[in-house]
Amino acid sequence: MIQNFSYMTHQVESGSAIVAGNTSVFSQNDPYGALMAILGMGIVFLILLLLFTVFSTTPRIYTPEFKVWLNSLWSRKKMAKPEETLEDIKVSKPEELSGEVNAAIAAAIHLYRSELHDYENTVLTIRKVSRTYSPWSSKIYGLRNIPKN
Amino acid sequence: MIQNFSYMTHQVESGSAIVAGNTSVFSQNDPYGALMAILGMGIVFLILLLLFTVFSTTPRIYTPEFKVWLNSLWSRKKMAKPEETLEDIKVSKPEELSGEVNAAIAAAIHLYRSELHDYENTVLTIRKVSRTYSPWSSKIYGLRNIPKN
Amino acid sequence: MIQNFSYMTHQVESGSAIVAGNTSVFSQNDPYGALMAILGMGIVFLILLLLFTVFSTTPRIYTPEFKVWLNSLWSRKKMAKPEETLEDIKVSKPEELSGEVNAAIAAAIHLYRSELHDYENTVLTIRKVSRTYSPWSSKIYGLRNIPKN
Amino acid sequence: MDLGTFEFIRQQLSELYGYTAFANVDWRHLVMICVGLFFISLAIIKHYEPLLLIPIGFGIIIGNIPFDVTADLRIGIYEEGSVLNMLYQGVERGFYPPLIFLGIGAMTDFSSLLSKPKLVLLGAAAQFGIFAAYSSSLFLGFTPEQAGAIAIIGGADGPTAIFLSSKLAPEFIGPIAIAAYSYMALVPVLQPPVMRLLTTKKERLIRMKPPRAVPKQEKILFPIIGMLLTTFIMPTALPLLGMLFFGNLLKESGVTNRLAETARSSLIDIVTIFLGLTVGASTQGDVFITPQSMMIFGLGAASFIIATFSGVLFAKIMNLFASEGNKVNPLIGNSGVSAVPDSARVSQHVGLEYDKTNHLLMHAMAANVSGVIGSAIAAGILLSFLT
Amino acid sequence: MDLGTFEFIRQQLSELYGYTAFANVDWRHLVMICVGLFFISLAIIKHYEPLLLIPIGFGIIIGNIPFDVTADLRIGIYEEGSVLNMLYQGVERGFYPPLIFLGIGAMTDFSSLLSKPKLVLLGAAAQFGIFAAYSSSLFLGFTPEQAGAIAIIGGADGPTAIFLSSKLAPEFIGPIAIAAYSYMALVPVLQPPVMRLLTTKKERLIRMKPPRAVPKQEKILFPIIGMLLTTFIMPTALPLLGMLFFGNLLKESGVTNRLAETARSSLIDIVTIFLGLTVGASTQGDVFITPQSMMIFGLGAASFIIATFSGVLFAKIMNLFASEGNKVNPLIGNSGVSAVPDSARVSQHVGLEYDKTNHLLMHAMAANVSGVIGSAIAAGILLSFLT
Amino acid sequence: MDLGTFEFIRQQLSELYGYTAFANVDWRHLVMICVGLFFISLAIIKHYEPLLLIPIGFGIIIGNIPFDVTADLRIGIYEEGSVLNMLYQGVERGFYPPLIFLGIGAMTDFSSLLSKPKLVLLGAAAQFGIFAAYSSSLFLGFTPEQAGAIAIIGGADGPTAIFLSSKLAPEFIGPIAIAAYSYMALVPVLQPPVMRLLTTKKERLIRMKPPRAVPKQEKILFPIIGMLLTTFIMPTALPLLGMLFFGNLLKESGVTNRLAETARSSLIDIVTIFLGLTVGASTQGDVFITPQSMMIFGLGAASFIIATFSGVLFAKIMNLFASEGNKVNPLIGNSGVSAVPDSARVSQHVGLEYDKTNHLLMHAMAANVSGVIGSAIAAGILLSFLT
Ligand code: NA
Ligand code: NA
Ligand code: NA
Repeated sequence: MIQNFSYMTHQVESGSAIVAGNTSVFSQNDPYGALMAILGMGIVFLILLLLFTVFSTTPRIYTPEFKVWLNSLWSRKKMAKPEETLEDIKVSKPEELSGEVNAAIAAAIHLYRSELHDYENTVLTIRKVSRTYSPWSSKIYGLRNIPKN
Repeated sequence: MIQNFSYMTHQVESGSAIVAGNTSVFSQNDPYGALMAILGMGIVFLILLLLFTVFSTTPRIYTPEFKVWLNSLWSRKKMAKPEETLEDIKVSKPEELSGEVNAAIAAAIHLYRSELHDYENTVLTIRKVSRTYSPWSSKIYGLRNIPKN
Repeated sequence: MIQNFSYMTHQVESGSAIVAGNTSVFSQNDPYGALMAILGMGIVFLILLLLFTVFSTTPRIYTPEFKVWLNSLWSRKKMAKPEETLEDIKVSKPEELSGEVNAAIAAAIHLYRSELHDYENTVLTIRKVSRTYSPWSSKIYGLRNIPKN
Repeated sequence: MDLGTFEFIRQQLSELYGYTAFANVDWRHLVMICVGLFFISLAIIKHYEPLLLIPIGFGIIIGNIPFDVTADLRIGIYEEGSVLNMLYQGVERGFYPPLIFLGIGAMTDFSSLLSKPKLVLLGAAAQFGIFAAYSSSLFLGFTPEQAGAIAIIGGADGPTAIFLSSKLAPEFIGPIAIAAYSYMALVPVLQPPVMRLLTTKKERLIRMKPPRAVPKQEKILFPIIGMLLTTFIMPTALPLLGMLFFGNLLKESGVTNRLAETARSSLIDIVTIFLGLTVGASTQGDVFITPQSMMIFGLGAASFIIATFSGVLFAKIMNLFASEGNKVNPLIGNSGVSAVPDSARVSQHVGLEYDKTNHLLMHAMAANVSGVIGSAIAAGILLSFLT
Repeated sequence: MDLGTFEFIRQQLSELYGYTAFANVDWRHLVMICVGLFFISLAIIKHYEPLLLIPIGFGIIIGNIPFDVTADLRIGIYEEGSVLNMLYQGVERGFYPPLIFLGIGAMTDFSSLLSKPKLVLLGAAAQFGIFAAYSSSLFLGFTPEQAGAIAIIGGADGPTAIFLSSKLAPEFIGPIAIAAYSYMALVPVLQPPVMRLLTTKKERLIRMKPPRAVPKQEKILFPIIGMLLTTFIMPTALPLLGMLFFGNLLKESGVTNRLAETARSSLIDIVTIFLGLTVGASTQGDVFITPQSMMIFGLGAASFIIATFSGVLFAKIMNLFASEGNKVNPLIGNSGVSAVPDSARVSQHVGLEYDKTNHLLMHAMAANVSGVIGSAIAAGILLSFLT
Repeated sequence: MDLGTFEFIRQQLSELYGYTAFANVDWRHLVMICVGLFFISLAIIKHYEPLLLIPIGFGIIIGNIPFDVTADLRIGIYEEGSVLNMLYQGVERGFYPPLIFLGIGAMTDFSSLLSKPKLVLLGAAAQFGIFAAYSSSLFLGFTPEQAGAIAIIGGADGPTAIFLSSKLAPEFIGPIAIAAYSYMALVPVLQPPVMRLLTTKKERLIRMKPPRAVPKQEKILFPIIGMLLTTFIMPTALPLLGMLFFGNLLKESGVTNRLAETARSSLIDIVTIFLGLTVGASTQGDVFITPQSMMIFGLGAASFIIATFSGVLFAKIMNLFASEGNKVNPLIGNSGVSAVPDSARVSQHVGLEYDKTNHLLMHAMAANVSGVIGSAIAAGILLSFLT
């Protein structure tokens, strides 16, 4: 059953020297792909283990004290951002409790919607208003939308 | 008045052999375009007559019985789609009656709008809400929007 | 300190003859860029002064009488556009008065928003409606959206 | 060389003047700029096809700002390396039109046609304008390929005209595109006289049965069957009709709304902006104002009027064979040309003039969308015969 | 030559017939058209990945309308100058996949992963399917490059598969892409039996702790650190992962919402339409229906099932080392493949079958988004080893 | 060759290591990655121009992931066939900037300028920074073309700078673009000190008359007349100003809202993403960190500050000739540079510091949009003189 389809390679472009070089090493030394499997899985695990390590330690750095310190640092730099602290406080408290319940509701809504979504149309509430002309009004819009230039 | 502008063809690319070949046949044998007109109109009518035939027979296949059968077939395959049958029932009944009236209303609205549409702005009702943070809430959004991967 | 980096020009394409020609004239005759500054600023000012001239005279042309005449001209051509005259009348009256106040409000809103805008989400009010089927209803939509072809 | 400062300034200013429009202007640039301004005015004041006429009109102005074509400034649409030239590739290589058709498919509701399939024949009849223009173009001395490209103006379909002329007669893309779009914009002016001329008062009052409701399943089947049927017979219609039906399936499948939405908004808008702008800019006065262009405009107008004629006449012929309740109001015959939805609107408007309660819009739309298919098929036929 | 009129008509008609599909059709075209219809039906009736299957399915139909390939009509996807060929460049030159990843990054919320980082390992385990398929492909006689391109089907990631095969084995882009997308669509069919086979009743009832709330700062740091960490070790993953993390930063930074919104709507939609259509159309029957294609489909299915196996098994292995309250429900192991969010939905559905109050969705999403990263890394590894 | 298994593994691992960033890293990569991180922090924490700094910052990171440039992996922005290289074409060939200008035109309201046309002169005065930088660059040994490209940084306009340097000095696109965008982001830091230095307390309290209402007709005429006027004199400004005025006509015509909407949302967003990413990635450390780059940054900063100077001073000069009620508050002079709307916001902020009820925003916007036009004209002049 072992045959070779490389004759089909009718449109491979460029870099073929390198391809051939390295590949022939592989075909002769790893005919069953075992080494590729070991090396490959090793590297995948290595990288994702690193990700795991980094992101399982970051939350430990983000202690409430650290967060307060960081926020104070930021607020000094910026003009004033009370929302941020508020949000963080909200975040660091009640989610453990309601998570399970939220999950249930969320999943239910999700499933319900995904089953229905093509029998309904999503309609934006559109309101027609007559143009109240002012040289100022349009400008704010203009300003707020300029992404930069 | 018969002159020839083909000397202007300054940038025609590729396939010129075929073009020349076939075209010269046409210029010598169909100098007035009459055959082109006959063949052309014939084919256009042929294709659109076929379309007409197919789509004037399909509704005859879609008898109420056939529809019910088809729906039952589908509902078995899918989990449950009561909306579909409902919709179809709605569809198969009252439209003949109200069509005329609807048409009048529709057309009136259409004309009214098309005359006015540049003196008004379409404004989307936009509501600012403060972010109620939850690790769950955003996810549903994320899930529902992933188009694939 | 005067050295020359032109050897770095490793990828300048095309038109190099012209570039070289004109440029060498410049490097020999305008080694300090003074002439470039004078000519350049002169042309910038010339063009923008022209813009200034044109657009400080146009409003004088747009006298109320001219506007009424122009509108009457247009209205005859088109079916009937009462909104336009209305709008223009609105425009030509009360803006001088309320401009200052509007500006204050506008600026305040603008600044308020620009400071807040990443702590809030803009949420469109979306309403799900069940499809009321009609061969007419969808058509209007279709019609109004066809940009042409 | 080292010059005196004043001599140098004088020389620079003179060279600069050589770059300005004033040194390069020509009456043809000014004529074309006026044409551009006229298109923009038509769009803003008369509301004729603004989505086309504004980009084309402004494109004409951009394309006719006179500049020194010998200075390799890479500004002009025909200079390689300029932005306009890059955007023009989509016109020259013919890939904007299929993208436009994708968007049209995603916004067109074919149920008017599905509910009265016999009206599809009006979309066939109106294509006669194309073949009449082909004959006339041959008579005026154009080659068959050029004649084919010019003839398609009678299809009243801008993207189709650009697509076909990019294949058959790229030297005439500019005038053909401008002619096609101009006449599409002039539908409300050109068609009503022809319609009134050919119809009797009694005919104009004919009331047609309201269309039946079309079930979702039929609307899904239409793009698939339509695709197979048309392209099996005429594969050269594939680039246009394949995209049209693909867009329509995205719309009707009910499960790919976000793709259909993008195809009929951002995608078609972006292509429309680029296509309009570069078609306009391709009319650089010095290469555009020629006797051939004038003939093309004349042939286009004739072709357009003949198309309206044959549509209305064919509706009257259909009535000869129809039973009493099934007559077709010939005022929808003009809608067989593929200027969607303008010609359908003309049917509705003219119909209402004679009977304030007789709404022809939906019936006209059936003929109108058939016209889109019919003109794309006609383009395929010309492509097959002439390549 | 001058022919008689009838002879001329006969000749033209015969030439025209030679252009039609009827003169060029072949059983393989018909088979592929049926496959296209089947894909469309799956999407509409069964709701399997419609955003992929509708464009691919209709693309298959478009690509298999038979035409005269010798006539230089510039219709076919492999003919230079055709619209399909222009749109196909994005597949052939591999720039659609990174743009898709940009959009995915802009719509993916990684906080499920951040809240339970250990689930990231499930995304690693499931990549074993890839390397198993590599071995099998070698065994069946494919070259190592071809084997690598085929193996990536097991990553369950359409764009990654297209990207890798465009680099390693462009001759197989068509079958590999079709296989990858088909199996992604069949996730709800292929995975549940494997999941039930490998798990005990008790395991299926394991409840996992709800995830913690992830502060905004961590979500912003993730794309930056993730980017540096993965691409420093495996720079060949840069085109895919660079774009994924870039998109995610646009989303999470909180100050570039309009860019993130465009990336995850218009931009990804346009690319999805073009990619699906041309991948479908690349299956022109005569070059597509070959023994190799069939083998590729077989290998793809095997690879996919092995990936599910190893994901579920690895979850069970993790439980051997986990304390009581920290066990992982092995029903989320299948989500290590990168079919987002389909395999996560399968975990949730199967989980609910056994306990109506046990919602696995969020935990499964953590494994699922890790799978996206894992399969892109695996693609980088194959690219490094095989070029 | 046939190797022992362990020797083979060792060899593969060593080759793999040779591919990683660790084997190819260089201090310049790390410096640039820190610069990228700094840009991202500025955007997120300080909110400076996030729509630019996030893409550019992440682009810098992507462009400085070290990889083996000899291995033909097609990853780097300067390697043909890589995704980054394909996206970079829009920068290198200069077609992103005109598309950005199209979008800006479609979102800019010129009525502030139309209501007080004399403020247009502030937009002229601020361009002096450009010509001062040209002199300085010549003095530091750059060629006139390079000097022209560097000088445009003083125009405070990213797209204009990229466009001009792609034409005059493509070897410096990277540093020029980075400098231009950095200083635009630093407008709130760089300008206020100069403004305070040059103005007296009394001047800062000057109140300006509220602008008059501008009728729709004038707003429609502006892009048309503006277009003809500017490009007739300076045709080389056509690619930028043509697009700017085209976008503005789409906005103001009132009949092409959908095209304007797309131009100022999807289209400009897509181009912004690609432009920012590739400009950032073009800063590959080994080709970017050079003495010339450092000089360019220095010249850019100087040019920027001089521009602010000349804008404010010119406002004071205008006041010498203005009657009492018509004085200009010199705090809007800084807005003559074309960083829209940042410098106008700076005027408003600084103005409010001295009088809480004196809103300068609208007046500053007039100068600001004139600056956009002014800097595009200056670019046209440099292009005319130096090619
Ligand atoms: Na058409
Ligand atoms: Na994936
Ligand atoms: Na600017």
